[in-house]
Amino acid sequence: MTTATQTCPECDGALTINDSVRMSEVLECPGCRSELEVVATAPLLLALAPEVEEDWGE
Amino acid sequence: MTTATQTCPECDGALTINDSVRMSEVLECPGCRSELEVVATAPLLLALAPEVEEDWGE
Amino acid sequence: MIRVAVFGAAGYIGGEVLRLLLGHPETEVTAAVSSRFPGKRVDSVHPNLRSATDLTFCDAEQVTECDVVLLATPHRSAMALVRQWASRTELLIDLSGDFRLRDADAYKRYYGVAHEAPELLDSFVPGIPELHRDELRTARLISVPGCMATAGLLALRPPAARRLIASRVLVDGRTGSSGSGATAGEGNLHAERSGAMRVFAPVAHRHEAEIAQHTGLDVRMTATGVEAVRGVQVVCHTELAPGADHRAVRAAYREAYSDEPFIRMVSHKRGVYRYPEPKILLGSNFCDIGHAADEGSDRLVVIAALDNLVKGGAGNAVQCLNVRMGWPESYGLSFPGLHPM
Amino acid sequence: MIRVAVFGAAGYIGGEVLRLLLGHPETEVTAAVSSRFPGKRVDSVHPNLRSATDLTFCDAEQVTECDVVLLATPHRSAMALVRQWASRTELLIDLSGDFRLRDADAYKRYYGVAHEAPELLDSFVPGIPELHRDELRTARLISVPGCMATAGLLALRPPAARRLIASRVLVDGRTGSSGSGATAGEGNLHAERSGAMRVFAPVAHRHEAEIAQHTGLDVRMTATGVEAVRGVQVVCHTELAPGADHRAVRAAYREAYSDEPFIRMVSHKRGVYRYPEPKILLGSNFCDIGHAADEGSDRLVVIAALDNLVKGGAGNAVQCLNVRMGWPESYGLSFPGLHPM
Amino acid sequence: MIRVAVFGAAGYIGGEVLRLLLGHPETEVTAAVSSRFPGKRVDSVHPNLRSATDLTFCDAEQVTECDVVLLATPHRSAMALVRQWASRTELLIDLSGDFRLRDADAYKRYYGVAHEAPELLDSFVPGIPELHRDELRTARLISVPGCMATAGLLALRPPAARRLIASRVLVDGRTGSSGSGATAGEGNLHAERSGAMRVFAPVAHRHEAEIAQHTGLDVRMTATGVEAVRGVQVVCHTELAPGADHRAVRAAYREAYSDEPFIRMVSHKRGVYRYPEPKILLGSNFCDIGHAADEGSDRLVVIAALDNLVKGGAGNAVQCLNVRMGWPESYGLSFPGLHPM
Amino acid sequence: MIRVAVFGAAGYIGGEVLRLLLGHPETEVTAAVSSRFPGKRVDSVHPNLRSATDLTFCDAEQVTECDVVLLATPHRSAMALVRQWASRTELLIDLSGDFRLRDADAYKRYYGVAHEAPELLDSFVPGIPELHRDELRTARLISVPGCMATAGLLALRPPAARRLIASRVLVDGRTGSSGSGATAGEGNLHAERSGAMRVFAPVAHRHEAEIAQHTGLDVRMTATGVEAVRGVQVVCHTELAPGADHRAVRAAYREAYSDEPFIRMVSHKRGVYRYPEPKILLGSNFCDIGHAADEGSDRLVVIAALDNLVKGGAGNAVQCLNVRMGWPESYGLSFPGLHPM
Ligand SMILES: NC(=O)c1ccc[n+]([C@@H]2O[C@H](COP(=O)([O-])OP(=O)(O)OC[C@H]3O[C@@H](n4cnc5c(N)ncnc54)[C@H](OP(=O)(O)O)[C@@H]3O)[C@@H](O)[C@H]2O)c1
Ligand SMILES: NC(=O)c1ccc[n+]([C@@H]2O[C@H](COP(=O)([O-])OP(=O)(O)OC[C@H]3O[C@@H](n4cnc5c(N)ncnc54)[C@H](OP(=O)(O)O)[C@@H]3O)[C@@H](O)[C@H]2O)c1
Ligand SMILES: NC(=O)c1ccc[n+]([C@@H]2O[C@H](COP(=O)([O-])OP(=O)(O)OC[C@H]3O[C@@H](n4cnc5c(N)ncnc54)[C@H](OP(=O)(O)O)[C@@H]3O)[C@@H](O)[C@H]2O)c1
Ligand SMILES: NC(=O)c1ccc[n+]([C@@H]2O[C@H](COP(=O)([O-])OP(=O)(O)OC[C@H]3O[C@@H](n4cnc5c(N)ncnc54)[C@H](OP(=O)(O)O)[C@@H]3O)[C@@H](O)[C@H]2O)c1
Ligand SMILES: [Zn+2]
Ligand SMILES: [Zn+2]
Repeated sequence: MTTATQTCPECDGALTINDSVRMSEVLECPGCRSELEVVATAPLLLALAPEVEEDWGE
Repeated sequence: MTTATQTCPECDGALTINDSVRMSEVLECPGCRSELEVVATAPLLLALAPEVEEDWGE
Repeated sequence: MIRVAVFGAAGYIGGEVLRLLLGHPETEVTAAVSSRFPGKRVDSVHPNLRSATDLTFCDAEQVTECDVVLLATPHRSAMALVRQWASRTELLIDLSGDFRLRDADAYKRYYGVAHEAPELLDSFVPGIPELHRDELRTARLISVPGCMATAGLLALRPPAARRLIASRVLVDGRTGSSGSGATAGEGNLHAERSGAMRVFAPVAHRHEAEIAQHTGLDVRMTATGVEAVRGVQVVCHTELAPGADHRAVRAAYREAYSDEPFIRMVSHKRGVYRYPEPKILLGSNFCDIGHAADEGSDRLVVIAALDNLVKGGAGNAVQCLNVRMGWPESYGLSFPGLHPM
Repeated sequence: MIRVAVFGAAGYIGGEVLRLLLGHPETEVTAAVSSRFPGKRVDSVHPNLRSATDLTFCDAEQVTECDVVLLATPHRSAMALVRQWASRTELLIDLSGDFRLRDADAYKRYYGVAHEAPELLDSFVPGIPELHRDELRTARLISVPGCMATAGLLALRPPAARRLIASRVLVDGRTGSSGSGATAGEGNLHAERSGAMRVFAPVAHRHEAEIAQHTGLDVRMTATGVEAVRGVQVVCHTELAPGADHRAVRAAYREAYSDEPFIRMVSHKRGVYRYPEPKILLGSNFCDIGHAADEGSDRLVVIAALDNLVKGGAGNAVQCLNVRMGWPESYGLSFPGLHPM
Repeated sequence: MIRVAVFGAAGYIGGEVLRLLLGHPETEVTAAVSSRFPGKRVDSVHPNLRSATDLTFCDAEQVTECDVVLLATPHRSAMALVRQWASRTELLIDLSGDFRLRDADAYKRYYGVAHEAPELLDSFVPGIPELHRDELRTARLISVPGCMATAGLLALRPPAARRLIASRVLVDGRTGSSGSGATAGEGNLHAERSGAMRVFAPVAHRHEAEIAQHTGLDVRMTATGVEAVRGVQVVCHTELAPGADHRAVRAAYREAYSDEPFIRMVSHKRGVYRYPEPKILLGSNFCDIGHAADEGSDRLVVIAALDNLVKGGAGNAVQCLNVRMGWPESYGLSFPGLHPM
Repeated sequence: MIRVAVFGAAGYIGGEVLRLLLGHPETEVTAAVSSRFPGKRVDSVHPNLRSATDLTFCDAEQVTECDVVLLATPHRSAMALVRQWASRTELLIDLSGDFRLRDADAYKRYYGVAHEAPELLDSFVPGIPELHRDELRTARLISVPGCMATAGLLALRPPAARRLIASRVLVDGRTGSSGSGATAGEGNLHAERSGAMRVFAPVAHRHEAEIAQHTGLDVRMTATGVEAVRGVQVVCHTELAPGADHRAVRAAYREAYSDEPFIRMVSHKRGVYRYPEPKILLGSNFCDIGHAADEGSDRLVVIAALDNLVKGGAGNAVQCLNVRMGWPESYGLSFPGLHPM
C-alpha cells in the first residue's frame, strides 16, 4: 500500500493518504478533524465537508 | 535499630515497633489508623487513644 | 406582626430561617444573633438575602422582648438558651438535637454528654405537624427533629402505626454537605468533600434514636455524605409483617397523608423521577415519599427525600409556627422547587 | 384571571414559565402545548410541579382563545407561531431568538437562515423592562432577549449610554447545561458534559449581536459551558473612554439601576461572594452586576450573573407581562434564591 | 506482542480497555470495532488517547486474525460474537452480562430474554482473579462480572466462605453515570442526571444474582445513581452468624486478601477517608473494602468501592489477561488514583 | 536511585510530587516533610498512596543528605528553605512563587512583601522544558511557574516569539479548588465553593507577571474559580499583529511544539472535545493548546488547559528533573488521563 502526503485545506496539517482512495470517500484530518471529501483522484483533490455546529448556550 | 512486632488492640493488625520507643509516645496502626499510646515499655503495653468523631449529617 | 428572634442566625439553618421569615406575611425578624458577626449585615453572610433585608446581626445580650424565639445553634448550646428564654417568650422553637429525645439516657448515649435540663424534656412538643398537629396548636416549646430523622420518621410512621412492617428497619441516609453546618472542617474542604461517597456513620447514626422514638420500630441507621450541598434522602429497608401486603402499605400512606400540604407520594412507573429525589425539592418544604415491594418476597423499600435546611429544619419550624399561630400552613413556604436543577 | 397559553411547555423555558405563572396571583395557564406529550400530565415532565397543578399538555391545535400567548419554542418555529397568533391575542411574548435582532440580515448571519417574517421585526418591543419599560406598558408583541445577552446588555448599557467605555468590548460568557434546552445531544450526556470547561464558541457567539444592538458597542463574544445546570455569568472586558473614570462608571450604574427591582449591584471588598455569581440566584429573577477597575490602567471589567431560565428567560417574560398589565413587577417573582447552594 | 481485537471499542468500557492496553507492555491493539464510527480515529471518541494512538475504528467484518478477543458490547450482542469468535481465537474475554450467570433461567429472569447459547455457559471462567486465579491461568473463555457485582462479591466472599454471616444480605449500590454507558437517554441528559440521588432499582437489581452465585448468600440489592461520572460503592448490610464475631470477620479478610495486589482493606479510625470511597480510585484497578460492626448487636456493615470502568470492568479484564498470560498482574494497571479529586 | 526530599509533602502539590516520584523508576523519596504530621503515615493524608508506600512524614530537621530537594511550600517559606538547602544539594526545585519573577520589584508588587533573597533570583532556571530545555540540563536551581501561568505562557509564547500578535493580551483563567491548596478557608468550604463561578481576581492576578516575563507581552489577567477540584483553563484574547494571519499562527505552534512530548494541539472542527478542556487531562502531564480566529476580524483566541497539580506543578517539576538527569522525559509521567470523567 503506497501512500502520499497532502496538506489539509483547513489547518495546513499533513494528511497521509493511501493510494486506494476513491472518489467521494471522506477522510478525517488528524490535525483539525475536518472531514475532507475526495472530489478528484488524479490529481487528488480534497474539499472541506460542511462543519457541524453545536447549539449551546441559549 | 531492632524492631519487634505487636498486635493492634483495635484491629489485630501487625504493628512493627522499633526498640527506641518511649513512654507516652503515640504510634499509628497501619491497619486501622488507631493511635496507640505506649503506656509501658518493659514489657511493651499499648493503649488505644480516644477516637475523633466526625460530626456530619445534621 | 409577630416578632421573632433567631439565635444561630449566621449558620445554615439560621440563614434559612431568615429567608423564610423575611418572605412570611405575618412575621418580623427583630433579632438575628451571631457572636462572630455582631454589627455586620446579615446579607454579608447570606448573600441571597441581599435585597431582602438591611438587618444586621446582634449579640445575644442585645435581644429584647419578642414573641417567638428560634434556636438554630448547635446542640448543647441550645439547652442553656432554653433555660434562659423558655419563660420569657410565648413560643420557643428549638432546631438543635437537645430536646428531640424524650429519654435523657438516650441523649447521653447518642450525644456523648449528660443532658443539663432533663426536667424540660417532657415539655417539648415534637415539631412534626403530620404527627402532632393538635398539640402544636397550643405548644409553648417545640423541638424540631433532625433532617434525616424527619425524612425517616415521615417515611416509616404510616405503615408502622398500622403494624404493617416488621420491627427491624434499616435506614440508609444520604446527605449533602450543608448537613454539617457552616463550620470549615478538614473533611468539608471542597477538594476533599467534592464527589464524596463518604460513609461517615456505618452504624448507629444519631437520628436512629429519633426515628425509633416516633415509630416504635427497631431502627438501625447508616449515613453517607454524597455530592450535594443541600438535600437528604433516606432509603428504608424492612419486611412486611405477616399478613400485610403492599396494597395495605399504600392505603396506609393515603390515609395518613392525603391531606398533608407538604407530603407527596411518589412511586411512579414511568418518567425520569420515579422515586423521591432531593434535587427537585431544593428550597421547598416538601417531603416526597415513595415505596416499592419486591415481588415474591416480603421485602419493602421506602424512600423519602427533602431539603435538609427546609423540611429538614427551618421550613418545618416555620410550618410548626404557622400551625401554632393558626395561620395557613403554607405561609412563607410556597416555593415549589426547581426543574431542571 | 388572565388566560395564558404556553407553547413549548415541555421544554426548560416552558417549564419555568409554568412554574412562575402557577405561582402568580393574576394568571391562569389555559394551555400548555407539547407535540411530544399531548394528554400527559405536565408534572410528568416537570416533577417540581407535582402538587402545583393537574394540568395536562395539549396539541397546538387544541389551544383556544386566550389573553396572552407565550412562545418558548426553538427559533424558526416561533416565526410561524407569531404569524398565526399575533392577531388572535392581546399580547404575545416570544422567548426565542426570532424577533430579537432588528436587522433581518444580522438574523441571517447569526442564525444561518433567512427570516420569514421580516416585516414584523419592527413591531416587537424588546422584553427588557430596565430599558423599555414605557414601551412595554402598551406592547402587543414582546421579544425577550437571550440569557447571556440579557446579562451582557444589562451589564454594559449604563456605562455605554454615558459613553464611559471604549467601543470594543469582549464578553466572556459562561453557561450551565440547561442553556441548551432539554434535547439530549451527545455532548449533553452527563458523563460528557459533567465537569466541562467547554469553549463551544471561541468567537462570534450569537448573543454578541443582541448586546451590540442594545448598547451600540462593538461586542465580541466567547462562550464556555461550565459545570452547572442553571446559571449564566458574563465577564465583560473593556477600556474606559478617554476622560472617564471608575467613579463615573459607578455613578452610571447607580443612576440607571437604583430603583430597579431585579438588579443588584455587587462589587464587595469583603466576604466570600464579592462579585456576581449565579449559584445564589437560582430560581430568582435577579441580575447581579459588579465591576472592577485595574489601578493604573484604563481597564474596566464588568461582571453579571443570572439564572438563565429566570431573568435570562421565563422570569424576564413574566416581569414584562407584569409591566404590560400594570401589576406589581414582582408578582410571581418573589423567590430570593438560596444559600448555601 | 499479543494481538488484541476489541469489540464495542467506541463505548465507555471499550475506551477504557483501549487506554489500558495501549499502556500495556505486552499487548498490541489490532482492531477497535465500532459500527457507528468505522474509519474515524479512536481519539475522536476518546479524547484522552490523543497522543497515545493513531488507531482508527473498523467494522466487525474487517477484524482479522488475533490472539485475544475482548467484547465490550451490550448483553445479547455478546452471545452472537462469542459463537462467532470462540473457536477462532486463543482467548475471549466477555465484559457483557451474557455469560456471568451459570443458570440460563436466572439469565431469563434478570435480563428478560432467553439465553441463546446456554450450552456455552459452563465453559466460561469467571473473571475474578481473587476467586478463580488458577482456572484463569488456562481459561479460553472468561466472563468478567458487572461493576457493582464485583464490588459486592469481593466484599462479601471472605466472611461468606467462612460462614461468618447470616444468609440474607442487603446490598446497597451507588453508581456514577458512566455505569449506563455512552448512550444518551433522556435520564442521562446532564441537566437531568446532575445532582441525582436516583433510586433506579429499589429492589431486584440484576447484579444481585451474580453476587449470590459467587457467595452463596441470599442477596437483595437496591441501586441508586448518584452525582459522579465514574465510581461505584456498595454498602452491604447483614448480620453475623451465631457464634461469629467481628474479629473473625477481620481475620477472614486478612487471610483472603493480604496478598492480593488490587484489594486494600480500609476501615480507619481517623482521617477523612475512613471507609472505601470511589473518588480516590478513579482510573485505578483497586477495590477498597472496609467493614464496621455495631457494638452490642449482631449487625455487620461491609463497604466496597471501585472505579466501575477499571476494576469494575476493563481493568479487571486486563488483570485476567495478565493472569492468563503469566505476566505480572499489574502490567498496564499501575496507576494508583488521585488525591485530591 | 536518586534520593529526593520533599518539603510541603502534606500539601496538594507535595502529595502529587510523592505520587509521581513513587511511580518513577529512578527516584526514591527519602524525606516527606510536614510540620503538622510528623510521624504519621503519608497515606493518612494522601489516601491514593495507600498501597504505594509505607513512608511517614518527618520534621524539617530530620531531613538528611539527599540528591534533590523539592519545595512544595507556600511562597515566602520557600525563600528561607532555598537559602538553607541551595548549597547542600545537587539540585533544588522550587514550586512556590518565590523565584519565578526575575525582578524583585515585581515580586514586591504582586506578592505584597519584599523579597528576602533577591541575589538568588538570577540563579534560577525557569522550570519550563519547552522554553529552557538546554539550560535545564545543567541547572542547579529550578523555579517552576504557577499553574495558570504555565498554561498561559505555553499558549502565548509561539505566536509572541514570532511577533504575530499585538502586544496587549487578556488572559482569562479558570481554576478548580485545589489551586488554593489544602488550607480550609471559609470560601473553600464545600457548601460555599461548590458550583462557584467566583471571579476572585477581576484584574491583576499574580500570574500575569509571569506570563508577561516569558512572552514579552502586555498581559492582563482575570481569574475565576469554577466547579472542579483539579484543572485549569486559560482563554487568551488578543489581536493579530499587522500582516500576520491565522495560518502563520498555526505554523508557529507546529514549529515550536511538534516534538514536545507533553503539548498537544487541539482545535477541532468536529466532536465533543474541540478545544482544550481540563477534565480529560486530570492526572496527566499534558498541556493542550488550541486557537481560533474570528473571520473577517483580527481577533485571535488561544485556549490552553492542564491539570494544575501535574503540568501546572508537580508533573512539570518531574519533567524538569528528567531533563536535568538526562532521563527520558516521560519517566513517571505516562498516565494519559481518563475519559469519560
Ligand atoms: N444543617 C442541617 O441540615 C440541620 C438540619 C436540622 C437541624 N439542624 C440543627 O440546627 C442547628 C444549627 O445547625 P447548622 O447546620 O445551621 O450549623 P452552623 O451552620 O454551624 O450554625 C450554627 C450557628 O450557631 C452559632 N453558635 C455556635 N456555637 C454557639 C454557642 N455555643 N452558642 C450560641 N450560638 C452558637 C454560630 O454562630 P456564631 O458563632 O456567629 O454565634 C453558628 O452560626 C444545629 O443544632 C443542628 O443540629 C441542622
Ligand atoms: N434554555 C435557556 O436558557 C433559554 C433562555 C432564554 C431563551 N431561550 C429560548 O427559549 C426557547 C426554548 O428553549 P429551551 O431551552 O426551553 O428548549 P427545549 O428545552 O429544547 O424546549 C423547546 C420546546 O419546544 C418544543 N418544540 C420543538 N420544536 C418545535 C416546533 N418546531 N414547533 C413548536 N414547538 C417545538 C418542544 O416541545 P415538543 O417537542 O413537545 O413540542 C420543546 O419542549 C428557545 O427559542 C431558546 O432559544 C432559552
Ligand atoms: N459501564 C460500566 O460501568 C460497565 C462495567 C462493566 C461491564 N459493562 C458492560 O460492558 C458492556 C459495554 O458497556 P458500556 O458501558 O461501555 O456501553 P456503551 O458505552 O453503550 O458501549 C457499548 C458499545 O457497544 C457497541 N454496540 C452496541 N450495540 C451493539 C451490537 N448489537 N453489536 C455490537 N456492538 C454493539 C456500540 O458501538 P457501535 O454502535 O459504534 O458499534 C457501543 O460503543 C456492556 O455489556 C456492559 O454491561 C459496563
Ligand atoms: N495548588 C496548585 O495548583 C499549585 C500549582 C503550582 C504551584 N503551587 C505552589 O505550590 C506550593 C504549595 O501549594 P499547595 O497548593 O500544595 O499548598 P498546600 O496544600 O496548602 O500545601 C502547602 C504545604 O506547605 C507546608 N507549609 C505551610 N507553611 C509552611 C512553612 N512556613 N514552612 C514550611 N512548610 C510550610 C504545609 O505543611 P505542614 O503545615 O504540614 O508543614 C502544607 O502542607 C505553593 O507555593 C503554591 O503556590 C501550587
Ligand atoms: Zn486539518
Ligand atoms: Zn489497628
